[in-house]
Amino acid sequence: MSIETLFEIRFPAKAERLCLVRALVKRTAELVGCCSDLSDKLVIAVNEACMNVIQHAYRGDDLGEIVLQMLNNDGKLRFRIVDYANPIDLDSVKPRDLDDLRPGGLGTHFIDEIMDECDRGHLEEGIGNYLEMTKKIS
Amino acid sequence: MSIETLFEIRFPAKAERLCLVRALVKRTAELVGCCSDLSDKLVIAVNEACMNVIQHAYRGDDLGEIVLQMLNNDGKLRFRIVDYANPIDLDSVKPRDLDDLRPGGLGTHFIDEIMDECDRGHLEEGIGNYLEMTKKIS
Amino acid sequence: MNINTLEGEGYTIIGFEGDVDLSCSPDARKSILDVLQADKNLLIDLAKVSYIDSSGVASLVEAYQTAKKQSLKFGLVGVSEAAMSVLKLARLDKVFPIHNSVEEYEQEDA
Amino acid sequence: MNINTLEGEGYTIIGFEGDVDLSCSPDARKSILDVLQADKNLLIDLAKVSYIDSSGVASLVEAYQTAKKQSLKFGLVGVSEAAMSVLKLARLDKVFPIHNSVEEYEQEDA
Ligand SMILES: Nc1ncnc2c1ncn2[C@@H]1O[C@H](COP(=O)(O)OP(=O)(O)O)[C@@H](O)[C@H]1O
Ligand SMILES: Nc1ncnc2c1ncn2[C@@H]1O[C@H](COP(=O)(O)OP(=O)(O)O)[C@@H](O)[C@H]1O
Repeated sequence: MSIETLFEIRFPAKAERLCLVRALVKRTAELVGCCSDLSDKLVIAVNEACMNVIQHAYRGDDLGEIVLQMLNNDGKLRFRIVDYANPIDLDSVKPRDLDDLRPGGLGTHFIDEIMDECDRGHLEEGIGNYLEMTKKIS
Repeated sequence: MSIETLFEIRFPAKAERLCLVRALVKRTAELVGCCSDLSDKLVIAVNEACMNVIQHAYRGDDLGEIVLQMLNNDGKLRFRIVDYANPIDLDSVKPRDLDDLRPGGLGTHFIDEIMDECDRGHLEEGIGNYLEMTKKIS
Repeated sequence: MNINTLEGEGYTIIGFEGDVDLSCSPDARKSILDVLQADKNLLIDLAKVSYIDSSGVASLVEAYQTAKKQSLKFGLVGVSEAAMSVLKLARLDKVFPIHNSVEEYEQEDA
Repeated sequence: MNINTLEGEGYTIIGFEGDVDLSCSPDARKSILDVLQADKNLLIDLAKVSYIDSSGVASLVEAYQTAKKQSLKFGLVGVSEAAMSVLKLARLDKVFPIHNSVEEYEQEDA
Protein backbone atom coordinates (compact mmCIF):
# COMPACT_ATOMS: atom_id res chain seq x y z
CA MET A 1 0.00 0.00 0.00
CA SER A 2 1.15 3.53 -0.71
CA ILE A 3 0.44 6.85 0.95
CA GLU A 4 -3.25 7.66 1.07
CA THR A 5 -4.45 11.22 1.55
CA LEU A 6 -7.27 11.25 4.05
CA PHE A 7 -7.95 14.96 3.79
CA GLU A 8 -6.39 18.38 3.57
CA ILE A 9 -8.09 21.24 5.39
CA ARG A 10 -7.30 24.96 5.27
CA PHE A 11 -8.68 27.29 7.89
CA PRO A 12 -7.99 30.73 9.31
CA ALA A 13 -5.63 30.79 12.29
CA LYS A 14 -8.40 31.49 14.79
CA ALA A 15 -8.95 29.75 18.11
CA GLU A 16 -12.66 29.45 17.28
CA ARG A 17 -11.91 27.07 14.42
CA LEU A 18 -9.99 24.53 16.49
CA CYS A 19 -13.16 22.67 17.42
CA LEU A 20 -13.75 21.89 13.74
CA VAL A 21 -10.29 20.46 13.37
CA ARG A 22 -10.79 18.35 16.47
CA ALA A 23 -14.08 16.94 15.17
CA LEU A 24 -12.51 16.17 11.79
CA VAL A 25 -9.39 14.49 13.17
CA LYS A 26 -11.43 12.46 15.65
CA ARG A 27 -13.79 11.17 12.95
CA THR A 28 -10.96 10.43 10.54
CA ALA A 29 -8.90 8.58 13.12
CA GLU A 30 -11.90 6.42 13.93
CA LEU A 31 -12.52 5.86 10.22
CA VAL A 32 -9.06 4.37 9.79
CA GLY A 33 -9.59 2.12 12.78
CA CYS A 34 -8.09 3.95 15.77
CA CYS A 35 -9.76 3.14 19.07
CA SER A 36 -11.50 5.93 20.94
CA ASP A 37 -8.59 6.53 23.31
CA LEU A 38 -6.01 6.78 20.54
CA SER A 39 -8.28 9.04 18.46
CA ASP A 40 -8.64 11.35 21.45
CA LYS A 41 -4.87 11.47 21.89
CA LEU A 42 -4.29 12.30 18.23
CA VAL A 43 -6.86 15.08 18.54
CA ILE A 44 -4.94 16.50 21.50
CA ALA A 45 -1.64 16.53 19.61
CA VAL A 46 -3.07 18.13 16.47
CA ASN A 47 -5.01 20.68 18.52
CA GLU A 48 -1.91 21.72 20.46
CA ALA A 49 0.14 21.97 17.29
CA CYS A 50 -2.46 24.24 15.68
CA MET A 51 -2.70 26.30 18.89
CA ASN A 52 1.04 26.85 18.77
CA VAL A 53 0.82 28.06 15.19
CA ILE A 54 -1.92 30.51 16.17
CA GLN A 55 -0.12 31.75 19.27
CA HIS A 56 3.55 31.58 18.40
CA ALA A 57 3.94 31.50 14.61
CA TYR A 58 1.18 33.95 13.67
CA ARG A 59 1.28 35.58 17.13
CA GLY A 60 -2.47 36.03 17.11
CA ASP A 61 -2.71 37.46 13.58
CA ASP A 62 -5.91 35.73 12.54
CA LEU A 63 -5.52 36.61 8.88
CA GLY A 64 -3.03 33.78 8.70
CA GLU A 65 -3.96 30.42 7.28
CA ILE A 66 -3.24 26.92 8.57
CA VAL A 67 -3.15 23.85 6.35
CA LEU A 68 -3.55 20.44 7.94
CA GLN A 69 -3.07 17.25 5.96
CA MET A 70 -3.81 13.84 7.37
CA LEU A 71 -2.31 10.88 5.51
CA ASN A 72 -2.26 7.16 6.05
CA ASN A 73 1.08 5.65 5.12
CA ASP A 74 0.41 1.95 5.43
CA GLY A 75 -0.63 1.97 9.09
CA LYS A 76 1.34 5.06 10.01
CA LEU A 77 -0.74 8.19 10.33
CA ARG A 78 1.00 11.36 9.20
CA PHE A 79 -0.15 14.85 10.11
CA ARG A 80 1.42 17.74 8.24
CA ILE A 81 0.70 21.23 9.52
CA VAL A 82 1.80 24.20 7.46
CA ASP A 83 1.65 27.92 8.18
CA TYR A 84 2.70 30.96 6.17
CA ALA A 85 4.07 32.99 9.06
CA ASN A 86 7.64 34.24 9.27
CA PRO A 87 10.14 31.43 9.79
CA ILE A 88 10.19 30.53 13.46
CA ASP A 89 13.22 29.94 15.65
CA LEU A 90 13.19 26.15 15.59
CA ASP A 91 15.44 25.87 18.65
CA SER A 92 12.95 27.75 20.78
CA VAL A 93 10.32 25.04 20.33
CA LYS A 94 10.59 22.96 23.45
CA PRO A 95 8.47 22.02 26.46
CA ARG A 96 9.11 23.31 29.94
CA ASP A 97 10.62 21.01 32.53
CA LEU A 98 7.49 19.34 33.94
CA ASP A 99 8.83 19.55 37.49
CA ASP A 100 9.12 23.33 37.18
CA LEU A 101 5.42 23.91 37.79
CA ARG A 102 4.14 27.00 35.99
CA PRO A 103 1.27 27.87 33.67
CA GLY A 104 2.12 27.05 30.05
CA GLY A 105 4.79 25.06 28.30
CA LEU A 106 2.74 21.88 28.01
CA GLY A 107 1.69 21.77 24.35
CA THR A 108 4.97 20.50 22.90
CA HIS A 109 5.21 18.00 25.73
CA PHE A 110 1.76 16.61 24.85
CA ILE A 111 2.80 16.34 21.21
CA ASP A 112 6.05 14.54 22.01
CA GLU A 113 4.28 12.22 24.40
CA ILE A 114 1.56 11.25 21.95
CA MET A 115 3.38 11.08 18.62
CA ASP A 116 6.12 8.68 17.56
CA GLU A 117 8.05 11.23 15.52
CA CYS A 118 8.02 14.99 14.97
CA ASP A 119 9.86 16.92 12.33
CA ARG A 120 9.78 20.72 12.10
CA GLY A 121 11.22 23.03 9.51
CA HIS A 122 10.91 26.14 7.37
CA LEU A 123 9.19 26.04 4.01
CA GLU A 124 11.58 26.48 1.10
CA GLU A 125 9.82 29.58 -0.14
CA GLY A 126 11.43 31.73 2.59
CA ILE A 127 8.13 32.16 4.40
CA GLY A 128 6.22 29.62 6.41
CA ASN A 129 6.85 26.60 8.59
CA TYR A 130 5.84 22.97 8.75
CA LEU A 131 5.46 20.36 11.41
CA GLU A 132 5.15 16.69 10.50
CA MET A 133 4.01 14.28 13.14
CA THR A 134 3.64 10.54 12.67
CA LYS A 135 2.01 7.84 14.72
CA LYS A 136 1.94 4.12 14.05
CA ILE A 137 -1.59 2.82 14.44
CA SER A 138 -1.31 -0.78 13.28
CA MET B 1 -19.15 42.18 7.77
CA SER B 2 -17.45 40.64 4.78
CA ILE B 3 -17.07 37.07 3.57
CA GLU B 4 -15.48 34.80 6.15
CA THR B 5 -13.87 31.52 5.12
CA LEU B 6 -14.87 28.86 7.59
CA PHE B 7 -12.78 26.11 6.01
CA GLU B 8 -11.69 24.55 2.76
CA ILE B 9 -11.30 20.78 2.65
CA ARG B 10 -9.87 18.59 -0.11
CA PHE B 11 -10.49 14.88 -0.15
CA PRO B 12 -10.40 11.97 -2.59
CA ALA B 13 -13.69 11.29 -4.37
CA LYS B 14 -14.44 8.17 -2.34
CA ALA B 15 -17.71 7.26 -0.70
CA GLU B 16 -15.82 6.29 2.48
CA ARG B 17 -14.77 9.92 3.03
CA LEU B 18 -18.27 11.36 3.02
CA CYS B 19 -18.70 10.71 6.74
CA LEU B 20 -15.81 13.09 7.45
CA VAL B 21 -17.40 15.82 5.39
CA ARG B 22 -20.68 15.33 7.19
CA ALA B 23 -19.01 15.57 10.61
CA LEU B 24 -17.17 18.72 9.56
CA VAL B 25 -20.18 20.50 8.05
CA LYS B 26 -22.34 19.60 11.03
CA ARG B 27 -19.82 20.99 13.52
CA THR B 28 -19.21 24.11 11.47
CA ALA B 29 -22.90 24.84 11.00
CA GLU B 30 -23.41 24.57 14.74
CA LEU B 31 -20.39 26.78 15.32
CA VAL B 32 -21.94 29.60 13.30
CA GLY B 33 -25.18 29.24 15.21
CA CYS B 34 -27.39 26.93 13.14
CA CYS B 35 -29.84 24.88 15.16
CA SER B 36 -29.51 21.13 15.11
CA ASP B 37 -32.27 20.65 12.53
CA LEU B 38 -30.83 23.18 10.10
CA SER B 39 -27.31 21.78 10.55
CA ASP B 40 -28.62 18.32 9.72
CA LYS B 41 -30.30 19.65 6.59
CA LEU B 42 -27.15 21.40 5.42
CA VAL B 43 -25.25 18.16 5.97
CA ILE B 44 -27.76 16.32 3.76
CA ALA B 45 -27.40 18.83 0.92
CA VAL B 46 -23.61 18.87 0.98
CA ASN B 47 -23.46 15.08 1.25
CA GLU B 48 -25.74 14.63 -1.77
CA ALA B 49 -23.77 17.16 -3.78
CA CYS B 50 -20.51 15.33 -3.04
CA MET B 51 -22.13 11.98 -3.82
CA ASN B 52 -23.18 13.32 -7.19
CA VAL B 53 -19.63 14.40 -7.93
CA ILE B 54 -18.36 10.92 -7.02
CA GLN B 55 -21.02 9.09 -9.01
CA HIS B 56 -21.74 11.33 -11.98
CA ALA B 57 -18.80 13.69 -12.50
CA TYR B 58 -15.94 11.32 -11.65
CA ARG B 59 -18.12 8.24 -12.47
CA GLY B 60 -16.52 6.31 -9.64
CA ASP B 61 -12.90 7.19 -10.47
CA ASP B 62 -11.65 7.57 -6.93
CA LEU B 63 -8.40 9.20 -7.95
CA GLY B 64 -10.41 12.39 -8.42
CA GLU B 65 -10.36 15.12 -5.83
CA ILE B 66 -13.19 17.14 -4.35
CA VAL B 67 -12.77 20.58 -2.83
CA LEU B 68 -15.40 21.89 -0.46
CA GLN B 69 -15.35 25.44 0.83
CA MET B 70 -17.73 26.70 3.46
CA LEU B 71 -18.04 30.46 3.81
CA ASN B 72 -20.13 32.77 5.92
CA ASN B 73 -21.25 35.82 3.97
CA ASP B 74 -22.87 37.91 6.64
CA GLY B 75 -25.48 35.39 7.73
CA LYS B 76 -25.63 33.58 4.41
CA LEU B 77 -23.74 30.29 4.36
CA ARG B 78 -22.09 29.49 1.05
CA PHE B 79 -20.88 26.04 0.06
CA ARG B 80 -18.65 25.78 -2.98
CA ILE B 81 -17.90 22.31 -4.29
CA VAL B 82 -15.31 21.91 -7.03
CA ASP B 83 -14.24 18.83 -8.97
CA TYR B 84 -11.63 18.32 -11.68
CA ALA B 85 -13.63 15.88 -13.78
CA ASN B 86 -14.56 16.45 -17.42
CA PRO B 87 -17.11 19.22 -17.83
CA ILE B 88 -20.55 17.79 -17.12
CA ASP B 89 -23.71 18.29 -19.15
CA LEU B 90 -25.30 20.96 -16.96
CA ASP B 91 -28.75 20.42 -18.46
CA SER B 92 -28.78 16.79 -17.34
CA VAL B 93 -28.64 17.79 -13.69
CA LYS B 94 -32.21 17.61 -12.56
CA PRO B 95 -34.33 15.64 -10.07
CA ARG B 96 -36.86 13.03 -11.11
CA ASP B 97 -40.54 13.84 -10.87
CA LEU B 98 -41.30 12.87 -7.28
CA ASP B 99 -44.62 11.29 -8.28
CA ASP B 100 -42.81 8.97 -10.66
CA LEU B 101 -41.71 6.57 -7.95
CA ARG B 102 -38.42 4.87 -8.76
CA PRO B 103 -35.09 4.30 -7.07
CA GLY B 104 -32.73 7.28 -7.51
CA GLY B 105 -33.17 10.83 -8.68
CA LEU B 106 -33.57 12.31 -5.20
CA GLY B 107 -30.23 13.99 -4.50
CA THR B 108 -30.78 17.13 -6.56
CA HIS B 109 -34.29 17.39 -5.14
CA PHE B 110 -32.91 17.33 -1.59
CA ILE B 111 -30.42 20.03 -2.52
CA ASP B 112 -33.06 22.27 -4.13
CA GLU B 113 -35.39 21.75 -1.19
CA ILE B 114 -32.79 22.60 1.44
CA MET B 115 -30.79 25.42 -0.15
CA ASP B 116 -31.97 28.89 -1.11
CA GLU B 117 -29.88 29.13 -4.26
CA CYS B 118 -27.79 26.80 -6.41
CA ASP B 119 -25.44 27.76 -9.18
CA ARG B 120 -23.55 25.21 -11.30
CA GLY B 121 -20.95 25.71 -13.96
CA HIS B 122 -17.73 24.62 -15.58
CA LEU B 123 -14.37 25.83 -14.33
CA GLU B 124 -12.67 28.23 -16.70
CA GLU B 125 -9.65 26.00 -17.12
CA GLY B 126 -11.55 23.64 -19.48
CA ILE B 127 -11.63 20.88 -16.93
CA GLY B 128 -13.71 20.67 -13.79
CA ASN B 129 -17.04 21.82 -12.46
CA TYR B 130 -18.40 23.80 -9.55
CA LEU B 131 -21.59 23.95 -7.58
CA GLU B 132 -22.33 26.89 -5.31
CA MET B 133 -25.14 26.57 -2.83
CA THR B 134 -26.24 29.28 -0.42
CA LYS B 135 -28.50 29.27 2.57
CA LYS B 136 -29.55 32.21 4.70
CA ILE B 137 -29.17 31.33 8.35
CA SER B 138 -29.88 34.63 10.10
CA MET C 1 -23.24 0.46 9.18
CA ASN C 2 -24.24 -2.82 10.79
CA ILE C 3 -26.92 -5.11 9.39
CA ASN C 4 -28.91 -7.42 11.68
CA THR C 5 -31.28 -9.93 10.17
CA LEU C 6 -33.95 -11.55 12.33
CA GLU C 7 -36.56 -14.13 11.39
CA GLY C 8 -40.08 -13.42 12.71
CA GLU C 9 -43.31 -15.36 12.26
CA GLY C 10 -44.01 -15.01 8.55
CA TYR C 11 -41.58 -12.16 7.92
CA THR C 12 -37.95 -11.21 8.11
CA ILE C 13 -36.71 -8.04 9.83
CA ILE C 14 -33.56 -6.34 8.62
CA GLY C 15 -32.19 -3.76 11.04
CA PHE C 16 -29.71 -1.16 9.89
CA GLU C 17 -27.51 0.56 12.44
CA GLY C 18 -25.38 3.66 11.96
CA ASP C 19 -24.91 5.64 8.75
CA VAL C 20 -26.51 4.16 5.63
CA ASP C 21 -24.59 6.04 2.96
CA LEU C 22 -23.02 5.50 -0.44
CA SER C 23 -20.13 3.59 1.13
CA CYS C 24 -22.43 0.81 2.33
CA SER C 25 -25.82 1.17 0.63
CA PRO C 26 -24.88 -1.59 -1.87
CA ASP C 27 -24.60 -3.96 1.13
CA ALA C 28 -27.92 -2.70 2.48
CA ARG C 29 -29.50 -3.25 -0.95
CA LYS C 30 -28.14 -6.77 -1.22
CA SER C 31 -29.44 -7.77 2.21
CA ILE C 32 -32.88 -6.46 1.23
CA LEU C 33 -33.02 -8.20 -2.14
CA ASP C 34 -31.83 -11.48 -0.60
CA VAL C 35 -34.89 -11.55 1.65
CA LEU C 36 -37.30 -10.70 -1.15
CA GLN C 37 -35.71 -13.25 -3.46
CA ALA C 38 -36.39 -15.84 -0.76
CA ASP C 39 -40.04 -14.81 -1.08
CA LYS C 40 -40.35 -13.49 2.45
CA ASN C 41 -42.32 -10.57 3.78
CA LEU C 42 -39.91 -7.80 4.77
CA LEU C 43 -39.75 -5.35 7.64
CA ILE C 44 -36.90 -2.86 7.76
CA ASP C 45 -35.96 -1.49 11.16
CA LEU C 46 -34.57 2.04 10.91
CA ALA C 47 -34.60 2.82 14.63
CA LYS C 48 -30.82 2.91 14.91
CA VAL C 49 -30.11 4.72 11.66
CA SER C 50 -28.12 7.87 12.40
CA TYR C 51 -27.99 8.97 8.76
CA ILE C 52 -29.42 7.79 5.46
CA ASP C 53 -28.60 9.31 2.10
CA SER C 54 -30.46 9.16 -1.21
CA SER C 55 -28.71 5.92 -2.18
CA GLY C 56 -30.05 4.28 0.98
CA VAL C 57 -33.50 5.67 0.26
CA ALA C 58 -33.24 4.31 -3.30
CA SER C 59 -32.80 0.82 -1.85
CA LEU C 60 -35.96 1.29 0.20
CA VAL C 61 -37.90 2.37 -2.89
CA GLU C 62 -36.60 -0.65 -4.77
CA ALA C 63 -37.60 -2.92 -1.88
CA TYR C 64 -41.09 -1.40 -1.79
CA GLN C 65 -41.57 -1.89 -5.52
CA THR C 66 -40.07 -5.38 -5.66
CA ALA C 67 -42.20 -6.54 -2.73
CA LYS C 68 -45.31 -5.15 -4.42
CA LYS C 69 -44.50 -6.93 -7.68
CA GLN C 70 -44.03 -10.21 -5.79
CA SER C 71 -47.13 -9.64 -3.62
CA LEU C 72 -44.97 -9.65 -0.49
CA LYS C 73 -45.52 -7.41 2.49
CA PHE C 74 -43.12 -4.54 3.04
CA GLY C 75 -42.90 -2.05 5.85
CA LEU C 76 -40.63 0.16 7.90
CA VAL C 77 -40.55 -0.01 11.68
CA GLY C 78 -39.20 2.36 14.32
CA VAL C 79 -37.98 5.01 11.92
CA SER C 80 -35.37 7.23 13.62
CA GLU C 81 -35.71 10.99 13.53
CA ALA C 82 -32.76 11.30 11.14
CA ALA C 83 -34.26 8.76 8.74
CA MET C 84 -37.75 10.25 8.96
CA SER C 85 -36.48 13.69 8.10
CA VAL C 86 -34.97 12.28 4.88
CA LEU C 87 -38.11 10.29 4.02
CA LYS C 88 -40.11 13.49 4.42
CA LEU C 89 -37.78 15.39 2.11
CA ALA C 90 -38.34 12.60 -0.44
CA ARG C 91 -42.12 12.70 0.21
CA LEU C 92 -41.93 8.98 0.92
CA ASP C 93 -43.28 9.19 4.47
CA LYS C 94 -46.77 8.99 2.95
CA VAL C 95 -45.84 6.23 0.48
CA PHE C 96 -44.13 3.61 2.63
CA PRO C 97 -46.11 1.69 5.24
CA ILE C 98 -44.55 2.83 8.53
CA HIS C 99 -45.11 1.08 11.86
CA ASN C 100 -43.98 2.32 15.24
CA SER C 101 -42.93 -1.16 16.30
CA VAL C 102 -42.96 -4.80 15.27
CA GLU C 103 -45.83 -5.38 17.74
CA GLU C 104 -47.85 -2.70 15.99
CA TYR C 105 -47.14 -4.33 12.63
CA GLU C 106 -48.24 -7.73 13.94
CA GLN C 107 -51.48 -6.30 15.31
CA GLU C 108 -52.29 -4.46 12.09
CA ASP C 109 -51.36 -7.54 10.13
CA ALA C 110 -53.56 -9.89 12.22
CA MET D 1 -18.04 26.45 27.06
CA ASN D 2 -20.44 27.36 29.83
CA ILE D 3 -19.36 28.59 33.26
CA ASN D 4 -21.53 28.02 36.31
CA THR D 5 -20.55 29.60 39.60
CA LEU D 6 -22.06 28.35 42.83
CA GLU D 7 -21.51 29.53 46.38
CA GLY D 8 -20.99 26.77 48.97
CA GLU D 9 -20.30 26.95 52.69
CA GLY D 10 -16.86 28.54 52.85
CA TYR D 11 -15.97 27.97 49.22
CA THR D 12 -17.03 28.76 45.67
CA ILE D 13 -17.48 26.12 42.98
CA ILE D 14 -16.87 26.98 39.36
CA GLY D 15 -18.20 24.41 36.94
CA PHE D 16 -17.01 24.34 33.35
CA GLU D 17 -19.12 22.64 30.73
CA GLY D 18 -18.12 21.66 27.19
CA ASP D 19 -14.79 22.34 25.51
CA VAL D 20 -12.31 24.47 27.47
CA ASP D 21 -10.00 25.50 24.66
CA LEU D 22 -8.01 28.50 23.47
CA SER D 23 -11.20 30.19 22.26
CA CYS D 24 -12.58 30.44 25.80
CA SER D 25 -9.80 29.69 28.28
CA PRO D 26 -9.31 33.44 28.91
CA ASP D 27 -12.92 33.49 30.20
CA ALA D 28 -12.25 30.41 32.31
CA ARG D 29 -9.13 32.06 33.70
CA LYS D 30 -10.96 35.27 34.55
CA SER D 31 -13.73 33.44 36.40
CA ILE D 32 -11.10 31.59 38.43
CA LEU D 33 -9.07 34.67 39.32
CA ASP D 34 -12.23 36.59 40.28
CA VAL D 35 -12.99 34.03 42.97
CA LEU D 36 -9.45 33.98 44.31
CA GLN D 37 -9.27 37.78 44.29
CA ALA D 38 -12.39 37.75 46.48
CA ASP D 39 -10.33 35.61 48.90
CA LYS D 40 -12.51 32.55 48.61
CA ASN D 41 -11.61 28.88 48.69
CA LEU D 42 -12.06 27.44 45.19
CA LEU D 43 -13.37 24.16 43.86
CA ILE D 44 -13.39 23.60 40.12
CA ASP D 45 -15.91 21.12 38.77
CA LEU D 46 -14.64 19.41 35.62
CA ALA D 47 -17.32 16.72 35.43
CA LYS D 48 -18.90 18.16 32.28
CA VAL D 49 -15.70 19.06 30.47
CA SER D 50 -15.62 17.31 27.10
CA TYR D 51 -12.21 18.67 26.16
CA ILE D 52 -9.51 20.76 27.80
CA ASP D 53 -6.37 21.97 26.06
CA SER D 54 -3.06 23.16 27.48
CA SER D 55 -4.34 26.73 27.81
CA GLY D 56 -7.17 25.48 30.03
CA VAL D 57 -4.70 23.42 32.05
CA ALA D 58 -2.49 26.51 32.38
CA SER D 59 -5.38 28.31 34.08
CA LEU D 60 -5.70 25.45 36.54
CA VAL D 61 -1.99 25.62 37.34
CA GLU D 62 -2.26 29.36 37.85
CA ALA D 63 -5.27 28.84 40.12
CA TYR D 64 -3.41 26.23 42.15
CA GLN D 65 -0.39 28.48 42.60
CA THR D 66 -2.37 31.63 43.32
CA ALA D 67 -4.51 29.85 45.91
CA LYS D 68 -1.37 28.50 47.58
CA LYS D 69 0.20 31.95 47.71
CA GLN D 70 -2.98 33.37 49.28
CA SER D 71 -3.39 30.37 51.65
CA LEU D 72 -6.73 29.54 50.08
CA LYS D 73 -7.97 26.04 49.46
CA PHE D 74 -8.02 24.77 45.90
CA GLY D 75 -9.29 21.51 44.48
CA LEU D 76 -10.81 19.80 41.49
CA VAL D 77 -14.02 17.80 41.75
CA GLY D 78 -15.60 15.21 39.46
CA VAL D 79 -12.91 15.30 36.81
CA SER D 80 -14.27 13.90 33.51
CA GLU D 81 -12.40 11.17 31.66
CA ALA D 82 -11.39 13.61 28.93
CA ALA D 83 -10.00 16.10 31.45
CA MET D 84 -8.25 13.43 33.49
CA SER D 85 -6.47 12.07 30.45
CA VAL D 86 -5.02 15.55 29.80
CA LEU D 87 -4.06 16.07 33.46
CA LYS D 88 -2.22 12.75 33.34
CA LEU D 89 -0.36 13.74 30.19
CA ALA D 90 0.69 16.89 32.06
CA ARG D 91 1.58 14.81 35.15
CA LEU D 92 -0.71 17.08 37.15
CA ASP D 93 -3.03 14.32 38.36
CA LYS D 94 -0.62 13.82 41.25
CA VAL D 95 -0.14 17.54 41.88
CA PHE D 96 -3.69 18.89 42.10
CA PRO D 97 -5.98 17.89 44.99
CA ILE D 98 -8.72 15.90 43.26
CA HIS D 99 -12.03 14.96 44.90
CA ASN D 100 -14.64 12.65 43.45
CA SER D 101 -17.43 14.92 44.61
CA VAL D 102 -18.22 18.03 46.63
CA GLU D 103 -19.44 15.77 49.45
CA GLU D 104 -16.09 14.03 49.52
CA TYR D 105 -14.33 17.39 49.67
CA GLU D 106 -16.49 18.54 52.56
CA GLN D 107 -15.80 15.35 54.52
CA GLU D 108 -12.07 15.56 53.94
CA ASP D 109 -12.17 19.22 54.81
CA ALA D 110 -14.12 18.68 58.07
N1 LIG E 1 4.51 26.66 16.04
C1 LIG E 1 5.40 27.36 16.81
N2 LIG E 1 5.98 28.47 16.32
C2 LIG E 1 6.85 29.18 17.07
N3 LIG E 1 7.21 28.85 18.31
C3 LIG E 1 6.67 27.75 18.88
C4 LIG E 1 5.74 26.95 18.14
N4 LIG E 1 5.37 25.92 18.94
C5 LIG E 1 6.03 26.08 20.10
N5 LIG E 1 6.82 27.17 20.08
C6 LIG E 1 7.71 27.64 21.17
O1 LIG E 1 7.86 26.59 22.11
C7 LIG E 1 7.42 27.00 23.40
C8 LIG E 1 6.76 25.86 24.13
O2 LIG E 1 5.53 25.56 23.52
P1 LIG E 1 4.42 24.76 24.30
O3 LIG E 1 5.07 23.62 24.99
O4 LIG E 1 3.35 24.41 23.35
O5 LIG E 1 3.89 25.72 25.45
P2 LIG E 1 3.23 27.18 25.38
O6 LIG E 1 2.61 27.33 24.03
O7 LIG E 1 2.24 27.17 26.48
O8 LIG E 1 4.36 28.14 25.63
C9 LIG E 1 6.51 28.18 23.14
O9 LIG E 1 6.46 29.06 24.23
C10 LIG E 1 7.14 28.82 21.91
O10 LIG E 1 8.19 29.65 22.28
N1 LIG F 1 -22.29 16.53 -10.12
C1 LIG F 1 -22.93 16.00 -11.18
N2 LIG F 1 -22.26 15.75 -12.31
C2 LIG F 1 -22.88 15.22 -13.39
N3 LIG F 1 -24.18 14.89 -13.41
C3 LIG F 1 -24.92 15.11 -12.30
C4 LIG F 1 -24.33 15.67 -11.13
N4 LIG F 1 -25.30 15.76 -10.19
C5 LIG F 1 -26.43 15.29 -10.75
N5 LIG F 1 -26.22 14.90 -12.02
C6 LIG F 1 -27.24 14.34 -12.96
O1 LIG F 1 -28.51 14.61 -12.42
C7 LIG F 1 -29.25 13.40 -12.21
C8 LIG F 1 -30.10 13.49 -10.96
O2 LIG F 1 -29.27 13.50 -9.83
P1 LIG F 1 -29.86 13.12 -8.42
O3 LIG F 1 -31.16 13.83 -8.24
O4 LIG F 1 -28.84 13.45 -7.40
O5 LIG F 1 -30.19 11.58 -8.46
P2 LIG F 1 -29.27 10.31 -8.75
O6 LIG F 1 -27.87 10.69 -8.40
O7 LIG F 1 -29.82 9.27 -7.86
O8 LIG F 1 -29.45 10.00 -10.21
C9 LIG F 1 -28.19 12.32 -12.15
O9 LIG F 1 -28.69 11.07 -12.55
C10 LIG F 1 -27.13 12.83 -13.11
O10 LIG F 1 -27.47 12.54 -14.43
